[in-house]
Amino acid sequence: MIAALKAHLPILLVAVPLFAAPLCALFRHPLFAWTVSMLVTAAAFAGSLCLLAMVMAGGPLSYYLGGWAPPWGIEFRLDAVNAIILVIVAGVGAVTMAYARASVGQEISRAAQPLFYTAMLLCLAGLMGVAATGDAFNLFVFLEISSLSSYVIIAMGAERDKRALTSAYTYLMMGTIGATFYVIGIGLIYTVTGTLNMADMAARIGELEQTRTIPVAFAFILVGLALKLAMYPLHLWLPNAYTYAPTVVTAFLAATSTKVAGYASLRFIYTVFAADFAFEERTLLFLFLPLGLVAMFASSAVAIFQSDVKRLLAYSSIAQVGYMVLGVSYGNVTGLSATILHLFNHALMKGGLFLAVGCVIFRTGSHSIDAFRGLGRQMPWTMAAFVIGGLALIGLPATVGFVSKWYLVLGAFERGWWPVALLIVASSLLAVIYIWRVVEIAYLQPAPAGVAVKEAPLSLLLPCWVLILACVVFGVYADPTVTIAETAAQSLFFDPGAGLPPMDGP
Amino acid sequence: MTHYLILRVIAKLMVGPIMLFALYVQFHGDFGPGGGFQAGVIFAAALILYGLVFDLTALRRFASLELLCSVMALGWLLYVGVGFATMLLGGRFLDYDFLAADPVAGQHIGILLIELGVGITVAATMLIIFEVYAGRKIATEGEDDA
Amino acid sequence: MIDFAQVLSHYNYWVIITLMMTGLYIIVARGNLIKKIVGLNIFQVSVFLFYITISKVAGGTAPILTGDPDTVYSNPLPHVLILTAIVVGVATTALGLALVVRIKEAFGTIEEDDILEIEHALESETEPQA
Amino acid sequence: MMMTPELALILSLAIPAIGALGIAVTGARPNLREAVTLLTAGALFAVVLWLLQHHLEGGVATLTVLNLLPNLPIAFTVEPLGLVFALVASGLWIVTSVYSIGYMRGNDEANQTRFYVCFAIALASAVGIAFAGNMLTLFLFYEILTISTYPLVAHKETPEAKAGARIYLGILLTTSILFLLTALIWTWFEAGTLNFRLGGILAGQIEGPAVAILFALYMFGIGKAALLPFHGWLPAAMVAPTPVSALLHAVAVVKAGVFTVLKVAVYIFGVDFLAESGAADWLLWVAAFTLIATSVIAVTKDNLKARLAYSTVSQLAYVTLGVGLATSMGIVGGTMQIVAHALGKITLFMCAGAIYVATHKTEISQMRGLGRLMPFTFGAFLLGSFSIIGLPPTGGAWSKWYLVMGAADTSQLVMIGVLMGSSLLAIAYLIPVVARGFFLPLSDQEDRPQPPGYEISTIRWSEMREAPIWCVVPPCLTAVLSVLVYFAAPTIAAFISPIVGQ
Repeated sequence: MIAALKAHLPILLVAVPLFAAPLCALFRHPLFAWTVSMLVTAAAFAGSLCLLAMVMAGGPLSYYLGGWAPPWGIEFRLDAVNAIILVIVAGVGAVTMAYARASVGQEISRAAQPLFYTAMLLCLAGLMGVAATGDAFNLFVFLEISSLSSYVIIAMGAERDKRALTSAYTYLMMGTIGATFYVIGIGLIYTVTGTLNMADMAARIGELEQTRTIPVAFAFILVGLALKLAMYPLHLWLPNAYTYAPTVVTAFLAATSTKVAGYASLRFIYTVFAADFAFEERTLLFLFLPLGLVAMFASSAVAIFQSDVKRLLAYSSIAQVGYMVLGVSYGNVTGLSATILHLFNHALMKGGLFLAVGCVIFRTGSHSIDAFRGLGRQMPWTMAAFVIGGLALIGLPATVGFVSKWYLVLGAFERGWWPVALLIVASSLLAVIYIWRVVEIAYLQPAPAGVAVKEAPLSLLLPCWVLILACVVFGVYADPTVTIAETAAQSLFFDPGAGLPPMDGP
Repeated sequence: MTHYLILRVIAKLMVGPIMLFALYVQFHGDFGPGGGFQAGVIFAAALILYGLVFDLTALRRFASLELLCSVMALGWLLYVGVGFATMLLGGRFLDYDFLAADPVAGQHIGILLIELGVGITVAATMLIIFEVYAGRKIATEGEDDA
Repeated sequence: MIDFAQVLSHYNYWVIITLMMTGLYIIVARGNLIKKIVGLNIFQVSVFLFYITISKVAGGTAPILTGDPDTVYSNPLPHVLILTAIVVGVATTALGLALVVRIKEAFGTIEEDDILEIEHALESETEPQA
Repeated sequence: MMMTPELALILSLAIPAIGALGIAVTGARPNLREAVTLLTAGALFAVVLWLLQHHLEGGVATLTVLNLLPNLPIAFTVEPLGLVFALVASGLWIVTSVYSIGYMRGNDEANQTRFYVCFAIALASAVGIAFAGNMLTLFLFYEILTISTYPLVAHKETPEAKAGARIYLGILLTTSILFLLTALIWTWFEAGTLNFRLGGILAGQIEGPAVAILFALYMFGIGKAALLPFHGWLPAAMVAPTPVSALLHAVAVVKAGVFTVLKVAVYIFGVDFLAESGAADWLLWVAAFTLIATSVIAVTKDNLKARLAYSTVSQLAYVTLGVGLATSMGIVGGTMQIVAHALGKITLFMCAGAIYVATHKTEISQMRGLGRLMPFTFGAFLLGSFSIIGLPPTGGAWSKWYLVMGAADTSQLVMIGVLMGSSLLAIAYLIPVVARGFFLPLSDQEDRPQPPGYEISTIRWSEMREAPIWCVVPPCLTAVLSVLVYFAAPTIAAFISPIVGQ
């Protein structure tokens, strides 16, 4: 039984949420829907950990659907990169789902709750699918599953603030344009290679580099994914979407959806188009490097002036995406490891921070920076979580942020880019400013008179602290995450795992 | 629309054949052009026509939103369920060969069930979209009256 | 010198490019939310056409087994893919329209400029009184 | 349970951490809370003493906890330099704890529990810095020290306190993240290790102007050493309650800074490598400039704590100057300065606090004649001043002696002049405080007709207005200690000589 489960693990991670989602819609009961979702996400998390262990121990895995072996059928191909992304998505999914019970109970009407969980599970399945699949078109389908459901769950914030509707609309417009760009790129590659399997594409593209089609396809795919990734300057949909979505959704999407899009870009940049593809090298140098740097500074600077904490964190997310883009632009293994590490680490800290803000919203009903006055004393645990998450964002030692920054700077040194190294550390000082604005207001300003705010309930604090503690644990003991990230970077860089024998059925 | 006798009569006559055609497209998808997506839309079109001519409330009498949602979920479950069934029978996800003793028969059964799931879901979804959009107007008018 | 024969023989690309640019232009230039969705649809349709035309094999027939080994078939795979993409497109359109309906109910308008004005008003309301 | 070196190292970090927890838990009952504070301080000092004894017996204490990054563990090692720093910090914590109890209660301050908790965490990180076995561990505790002292600086929660705390955090984080972290990663990139090793790890790994740049990154990155132009945080931190200024901004935090400077010079670069490469030459001049400039500023300050703060900046530059000399004498002098200045400056700060508690006066111009009302406080202040100036028989004399010797060794005659000049300036800014206290009439009695036979310079015991005894005994104690250091100096010099290869 266990062996059978293990053999089918790659597809189960996607299929189980996909199966559970209609159940939630069928039996329209909030508690039932939540229980199912909780069980499914917890199981998915366990499964993804198991998968990660399998990949780290035994190298890449391949699983194909139906009776069609790759490169014809849809293949799920897993190496360290996918596995770590799956862990992020499922882990954050499980934590936010635990948080959802109380938070969603307050923010979304009872009748809509089962449908909310349906959409949430669909989004999870979509994201897991994007991370797991080895088929370029299948990736598009999963991307759209996750995107469509995230438009829905963002729009559900309209019960509190009607601006959620317009932000979901904007996201829908830009997201669809991005997805369509991606499809164009895939179509172009298909015209010259005749395959949709990524590993197969990688093998065939080598000879075709000189044609004009391949660079064009590369550009289309990159722009499409960059839209989903909220890469500067294609980030315009993100701040509003994160600000007005329900808390759980913001935390979940901030920690996962941009990460998955980031993964997909990595997959295309390094696996499908090889790293020595000349056009790509130029793209990294002349596009990714400056854009990453601009994102780091411009978005952080904008974050400083926000009067809404959720929007502040949203802008900080764009800046953090800048770090990831920067890591990719080095074009070396250290930079790539830094990017993968930051994908993981940023999910932890941003998830934790948004959940902490969610606790404040739960008690005060507001995410304006004004609502934080005096909370240091009234909600000590929530604010302590916020401070630790903030320190991680700044990148102080003993937090995950430090680990990512270490490798990011190290990569810059390896590349010989001294000024870039200095710019990286300088940009994290901007994070000090925007985090400290909130900290000062929370701790050093008296609470508004006559308003008694209680500490958030345990069901909210616990999930929040799980992520925050993970920030510290993986900051103090970064050995495992760094090892995984380095393995992942190596496998992206040197060994795309071409010609991998498919996993046997039981 | 209650005054347009011709429309009502013709619509009544049309609904049946359209549904029949939908079923044909659905089950012929195995051998020729067709399949669940197309059949679902055609099937839904028949009912939407009925709803347009005979009023939304008439359509809702036998296809209420709640029912449609459940039907949609069931169609969806059928699809994913087949995938799980093949896995339980010893194959991979959606490997129809294992649905019957003979792989070719298995392929037949598999594609039939999958397309059925798709057809049901698509039909239900189209109807839901129609009813929700059309129903929105009724809801707002109702508010105005009150 | 432009080779007109070459240009004309790729007429399908010209159609696709025209459609694509028209769609993108509408999305960017129109303030009406419904019109934007129309633009998005035109944009997507151009991609559907792209897939469909690239899979056409000259002289090929519909990819249904005829039993004759010499039959030339068109490539069925892109058609299947684009069927999926069409479904995704329909879903996106439906969702987009649903959002527009809700926006109309919430804001009383579907003109982008008016909505932005209302949002700015909301923004300054919630601004901290420091 | 048998005491092992590993256990002692763990305890030295765990005791203040557990103490902080205990203080937080017992926060509702002040007496119990203060008892926990004192107990923690005492226990920590005992453990450090045990480690000292262990070290003197030739024992080696190292501890590797876990890998923060692959091949880069969090590690601790006991070595003479660290022991000196740990002893100073933990020993003076006891004194300061006693003092802060008097001060905080005497002033009826708010948020006392937070105060004591942060204090204990700050001490834990100071010990962590002292015993760090590699640069990464040191950096880790260095940053914890910054963060944990922020609430102490902002303690009063007034707009000035907030502004001061902002500058404090801003400068310390900016320098440490911008320069120190970069230097760390650069070192790791070049040397492949960050372990402290006698003779340095960089020798042969890096050459040319890069050495000087890297060294500059370190020196300016260690913002706590308050080298110009990154000294602004120290005066800004003076908005904190006086015990904080006394222990943290005269001892723990600033000494952590110069201690790190010494560590980097001795264990990362190596004194010989520094001397060979000439990378530290520029540092001499920066340190000398800091020394003189801040002394001059100190003379112009009327606020006593501000004057002491600038004096601290100037005195810290002595240590940096010692490093800049890149000789063994310089290093010994720097280490001696850490001890001597710690004792001297904590005395001065505690006196300033005692004056504030007793009379609520902060400006020097208001302190005329106070010496006769507070003879013990001003007496201690005088001894402390001697140590800062460098007059025998106080510890400060030795550190200046070694530094001048070091300057003479390297024929840096200008530096000898700088050291002398700065001592003269120290006289100019410290002695007037005492002189006014003893020899001028009380400011509020100036205009009053004096009774016949009234001698303004007489101490009138009947009118004594000393601060609470908890605030007076500690400075007297540290004043006495700074005299004792004068006699213990050769022992200390012998103790640290192994690390400088004498």
